[in-house]
Amino acid sequence: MPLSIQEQTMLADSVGAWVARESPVTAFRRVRDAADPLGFDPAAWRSIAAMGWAGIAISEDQGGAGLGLAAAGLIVAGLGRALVASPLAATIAASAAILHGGDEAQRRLWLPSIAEGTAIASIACDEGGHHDPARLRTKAERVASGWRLSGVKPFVAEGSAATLFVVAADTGLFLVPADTQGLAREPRSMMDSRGHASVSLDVTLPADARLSDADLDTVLDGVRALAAAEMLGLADAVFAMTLDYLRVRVQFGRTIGSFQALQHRAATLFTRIELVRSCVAAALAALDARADDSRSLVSLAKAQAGDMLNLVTREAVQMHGGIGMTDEHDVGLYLKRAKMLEGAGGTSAFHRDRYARLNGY
Amino acid sequence: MPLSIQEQTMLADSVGAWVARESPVTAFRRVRDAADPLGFDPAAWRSIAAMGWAGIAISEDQGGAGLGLAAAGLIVAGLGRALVASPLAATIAASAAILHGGDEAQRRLWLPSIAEGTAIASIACDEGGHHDPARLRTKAERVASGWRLSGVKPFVAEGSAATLFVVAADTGLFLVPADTQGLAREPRSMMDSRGHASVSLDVTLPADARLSDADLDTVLDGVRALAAAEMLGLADAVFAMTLDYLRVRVQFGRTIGSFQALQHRAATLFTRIELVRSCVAAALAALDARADDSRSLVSLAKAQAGDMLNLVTREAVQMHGGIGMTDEHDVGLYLKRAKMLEGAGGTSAFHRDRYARLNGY
Amino acid sequence: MASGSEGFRRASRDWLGTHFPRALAGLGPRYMSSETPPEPTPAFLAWKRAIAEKGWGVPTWPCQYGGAGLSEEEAAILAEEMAAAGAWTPIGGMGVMMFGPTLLEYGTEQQKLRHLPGIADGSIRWCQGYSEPGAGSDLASLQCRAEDKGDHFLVNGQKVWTSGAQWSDWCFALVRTDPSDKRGGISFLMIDMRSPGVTVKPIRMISGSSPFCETFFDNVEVPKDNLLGATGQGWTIGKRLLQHERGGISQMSSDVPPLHALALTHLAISDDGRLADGELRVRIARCEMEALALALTVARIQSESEEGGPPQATSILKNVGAWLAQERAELMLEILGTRGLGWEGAGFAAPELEACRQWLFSKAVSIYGGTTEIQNDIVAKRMLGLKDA
Amino acid sequence: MASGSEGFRRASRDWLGTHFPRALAGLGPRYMSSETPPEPTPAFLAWKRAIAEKGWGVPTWPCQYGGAGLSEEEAAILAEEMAAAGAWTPIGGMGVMMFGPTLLEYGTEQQKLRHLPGIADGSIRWCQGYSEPGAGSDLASLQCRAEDKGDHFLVNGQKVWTSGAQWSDWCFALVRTDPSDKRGGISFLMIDMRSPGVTVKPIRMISGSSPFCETFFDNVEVPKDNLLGATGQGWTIGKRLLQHERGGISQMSSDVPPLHALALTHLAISDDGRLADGELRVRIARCEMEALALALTVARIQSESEEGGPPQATSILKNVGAWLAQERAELMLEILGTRGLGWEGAGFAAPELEACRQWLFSKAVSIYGGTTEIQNDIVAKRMLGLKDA
Repeated sequence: MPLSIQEQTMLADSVGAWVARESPVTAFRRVRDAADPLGFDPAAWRSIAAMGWAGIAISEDQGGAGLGLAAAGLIVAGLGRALVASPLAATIAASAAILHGGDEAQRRLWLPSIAEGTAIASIACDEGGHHDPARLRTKAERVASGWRLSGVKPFVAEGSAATLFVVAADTGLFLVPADTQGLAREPRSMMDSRGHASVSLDVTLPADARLSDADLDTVLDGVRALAAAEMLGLADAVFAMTLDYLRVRVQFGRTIGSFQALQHRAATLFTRIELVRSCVAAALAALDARADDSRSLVSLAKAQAGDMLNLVTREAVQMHGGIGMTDEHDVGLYLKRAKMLEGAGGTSAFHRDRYARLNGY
Repeated sequence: MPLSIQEQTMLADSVGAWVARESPVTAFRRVRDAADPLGFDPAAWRSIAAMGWAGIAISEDQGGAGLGLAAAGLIVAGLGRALVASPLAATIAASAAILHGGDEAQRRLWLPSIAEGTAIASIACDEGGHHDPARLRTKAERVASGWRLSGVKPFVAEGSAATLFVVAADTGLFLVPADTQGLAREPRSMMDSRGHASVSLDVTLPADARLSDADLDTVLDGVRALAAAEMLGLADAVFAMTLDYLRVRVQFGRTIGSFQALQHRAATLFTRIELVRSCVAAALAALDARADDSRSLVSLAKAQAGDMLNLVTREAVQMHGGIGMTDEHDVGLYLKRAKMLEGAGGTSAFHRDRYARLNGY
Repeated sequence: MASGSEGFRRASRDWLGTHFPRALAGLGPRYMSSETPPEPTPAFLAWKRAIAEKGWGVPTWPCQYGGAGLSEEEAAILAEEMAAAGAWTPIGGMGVMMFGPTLLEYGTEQQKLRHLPGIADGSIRWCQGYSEPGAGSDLASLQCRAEDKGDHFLVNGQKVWTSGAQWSDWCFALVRTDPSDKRGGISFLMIDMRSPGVTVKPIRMISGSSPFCETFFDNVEVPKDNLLGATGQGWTIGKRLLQHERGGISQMSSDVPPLHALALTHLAISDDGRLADGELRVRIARCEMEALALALTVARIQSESEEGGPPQATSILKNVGAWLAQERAELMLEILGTRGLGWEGAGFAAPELEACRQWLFSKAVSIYGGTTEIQNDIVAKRMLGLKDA
Repeated sequence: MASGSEGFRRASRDWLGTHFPRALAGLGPRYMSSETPPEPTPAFLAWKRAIAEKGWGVPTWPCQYGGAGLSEEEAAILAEEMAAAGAWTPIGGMGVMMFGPTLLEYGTEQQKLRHLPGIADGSIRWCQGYSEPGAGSDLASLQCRAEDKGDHFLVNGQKVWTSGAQWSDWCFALVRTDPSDKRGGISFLMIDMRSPGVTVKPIRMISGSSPFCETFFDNVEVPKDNLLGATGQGWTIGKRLLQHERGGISQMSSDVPPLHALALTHLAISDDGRLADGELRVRIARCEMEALALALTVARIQSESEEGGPPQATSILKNVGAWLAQERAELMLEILGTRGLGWEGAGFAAPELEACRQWLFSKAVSIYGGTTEIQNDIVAKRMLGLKDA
């Protein structure tokens, strides 16, 4: 049941209103300056959950809204516009993984508590510095009581806050509660000041911990498409901020937005953003519809979003000039989060390569 | 003995004066419209040879000027500025191959007649549509009387006019006079209206036809570096023509060169051209000096020249607008020759790949 | 999907199965966007007659004007079925893409009944009289005069880049009816190309063909009936027409075979099945991904404007479409290498020669229909609200 | 090469062998262009003293000002020998790169003797007082006032982006001595930062460090001796100084290890020895080739200006240098992946944290020293002769 354009607009508007009221960029600055390893404000997260957004993609029978990833993308983009620090994107992607690959018991065990915001979940996949799901070294072996998992995931998003990890190992995906004995985590301070952690695993899990029907690539495509949605939100905000500056900053006796070279570059940024808007919507809709071309479309969205946001944030800093290089100005905060998202779930180069392979060349 | 900057300027000036007097672009148009498979005006070629340019890179003891490829590059660039149709670049590259890889007898047999312009020479290497010297299918086999060569070179530059071919086969380079029995050629009408031909070989050659000391890559580097020099000449002319147009064409009540977006793009073109000027000079000097890094420098020059000229010619057409798309305007003639040179001796992609390999990655 | 539309899908498929000649499958680009189209065959002519009678060359136009009166949804189904069958419409050109939609919007009933059917059945060709030697990007400074002589206008002046003027029956032209008012002094005329005083001179292009002309008007009498809209409304109508042109350009490259298929047949392949040339592979992927992104954006903008969203994004789509057409032509030559640089005669296959001409012609795509620079100006000023000093 | 220069080469090598501490080999970038330089070690301080005594921090400056009076050829040999030994000069900064050469050109003998030796031995640090909040790219609209009070100027106003002002002893500043003449009313002052009325406020940058400050002048008295050139000559002198800055930026990245070496240690390699990521490999090649092209161009332009050729190409070199610095920083992060996104603390190696900070700081290179846009304006107008409307 895709949302109609009117419904999409209504949802986006309600997200915008919430952000303006509850969590503008100043809120992110407070979280950052507090330097709590959690990486977000628990009160904001409770408010997000109360809006029903944690369960947006969870089926109605498990306490969710059943609106799928397309609706989730609108929310994640809307929060991205103001750099809202929250574990929402990670949790939604994990919920989609359980919905997609879990059995009835697993769904019942986790999805209702995710939907009400009491469980925070995150997918732990990458191991080295690069996204390379085809070569995971985390081992999962059958043992008498179930499974034995060992490995290290050095940069897990929301790793400090998560109560549940969906762990990608060499032989499949596993549900690992954060309080499992043998799971250790240590916060990692990263450029975007969000709640990353290194998670090491040397754990024994029950036999039913495995997401038996999960396909790793499909699970990761949720992460990727939501990252692209957040990137779109960042781009919208940075571009609006830059246009505002172009309209008011005066040099040589005129607004700098009256210089044609900057006008044409602004037109290019607008073009790139509008193309990504279509790609993100198509990718999320394809995932919801389990369409044949969903992989191609997700790689399209992530690659285009990466190139676009790299350009938009760099041009934003350049057009702001020196002021854009200061910590006091918001544009640098977007630049940092953008770089983090550029690599999340694979860089643009990774996804161009994947797109070409999917299309046979 | 590299030329001093003053000597370089004098040589370039004398080439410029000759071109203005003997062979401006109108002369190329006459050659083109005559559609003679030869692809150049024999009178112009006699005049070029009389200037001593055919022997510019040939040692003085063989009747040349002994000034090396660096000086040759200045001449080739100067002729390129006015699209002078002549077999000069091909002949110089072939003369450098004989000088580099030939024995005393081979040099004596060919170089004096090349220097005086009575022999026209060309290197025949490529076979398919792509420059791929590592996988040549032209076969050279030892036979009792010497060598047996067989193969097809479908697009040989100056193939209709050449009296001597330097043929690259799987086991080396061979001197093949155009009147050798079993050599057949057929003109090919190509985009740049120059004298290309398909050359098929089923010939028997004497034992001394092989350039025993020649290294194919070194021989091809001469072709490549001279192509880059010609490309630089084309770029200089096209850019000058475009600047002139920007200064005089009026739209919206002002010269289009007063629009900042075009000004900045013109600045970029200027920058790209100046970088290539340095790369071409360095590559030719390194070949003359047989320097260790000559291969890297030649690939640098050819790759940068290719990207630069592609950009410069496209921007030139764009900035000229509709008039630049007409056959009547010269810019299209440069666009066509530029595309031909882009692939000659390997595209920019070929040379970036080669540069990376030479540098171990 | 409603069952009515399934019925329409089946009916379309059946009709195409009966009427579309198999021999023409996939030849759309060769016939319709080639620099050197083939001579019309009997099969081609029969197909053109059949589709014209059905009104499917302009499926959404009302039936009384030669269309089929289809809804957007039905037209989309028809397009899908035609694509699936390799079918394509032989009815195209400026009349269908640009002038027809404008006439539908601004014409009187009498004008529509007179001019649309000939466009719809492909029997009447139209050319565009906009640019002049001194008025290219700065179109509003056009000088071609139309004096009001009571029952007719007397037209004097010169147009340039009148595409296909040498084969056209009619010309839609912007003319100056008031020298004292730059934009408000422009009117939109329909001019019969057989009128006394019209002279056409083809312009040879760098690609060797002459798809454009210079057109001279020397005391040409144009009846008042042939004024579209009101006197002085030409600038508004003319700009609206350009939006149709830009929309058309952004969708141009959708019905061509993918580059990677060509690359796989022409180039070396690694052991793992990838194109061995890593740089070219990335460029092809970029180009194909950009094409898909553009197609998705065209679809999104169309659906948003149907639901009342922002409609005026044609400028950005035109620029992306132009980039794509040019990059695609560049990549064709990269893939073919020297084989794609042949001009004519022996030694080259027809598609190789065609690639070369297309590469040359593609350089015009960022110039005609308003240059890339003009589109960027429009976006910056109208959509982004950046003002000049 | 003359035998004299061979002698100089040997002598340089010997001297470096004796005085350059092996432990510092290759650490130049860490000490001199890092966002988080290490604390000076005893070896570092000894090396700085030794090279200062020799005058080789500024080898071509005359001996009486603390240089070594070397010819350009000798300085080139010295640079080669230093590179071969992994040696580098610990004497740098704005005094050496920008202000010193300007002072050599415009200063009185007394001014040179007073200020150059402290720059040459690295004991006196200078900062730049150019930009103001309302005068960035449009530098000539600066407002910081210097009133002529007979034996001194009274300076009032604010500067911004004064780099290292919090650690600097002196500031070279552009000030307004005549409000009625935009460019002709600007003068060039040397201001002692310990003067009463100078206040410095560091600006925190996105990279977390504070290499720049806001500097406030409140009734600061500057003796007339500290005017460089004549009153009103500041714009000319100030622009000349910027050329030195731009020249410096274009040569910045020459002493850093090649990207491909880093890539080979961090990334997957194919069976044929190439980097497996074909797209990244091409970007690295492009970046390294562009760096070589820039180095060749710097050398060519230098040799041409020595022989009387065109000297004013610093603007294009500055832009290429800025692109390179930024692309290199981007590629460092591509190579390191998530490991290059760490901010501080456990889990990251020092070079990884450094790469992240450098990436952020690199975004300033196309802004300071005149933005890329300003350089393009200069090229278009002064070198290409394109005029404004």
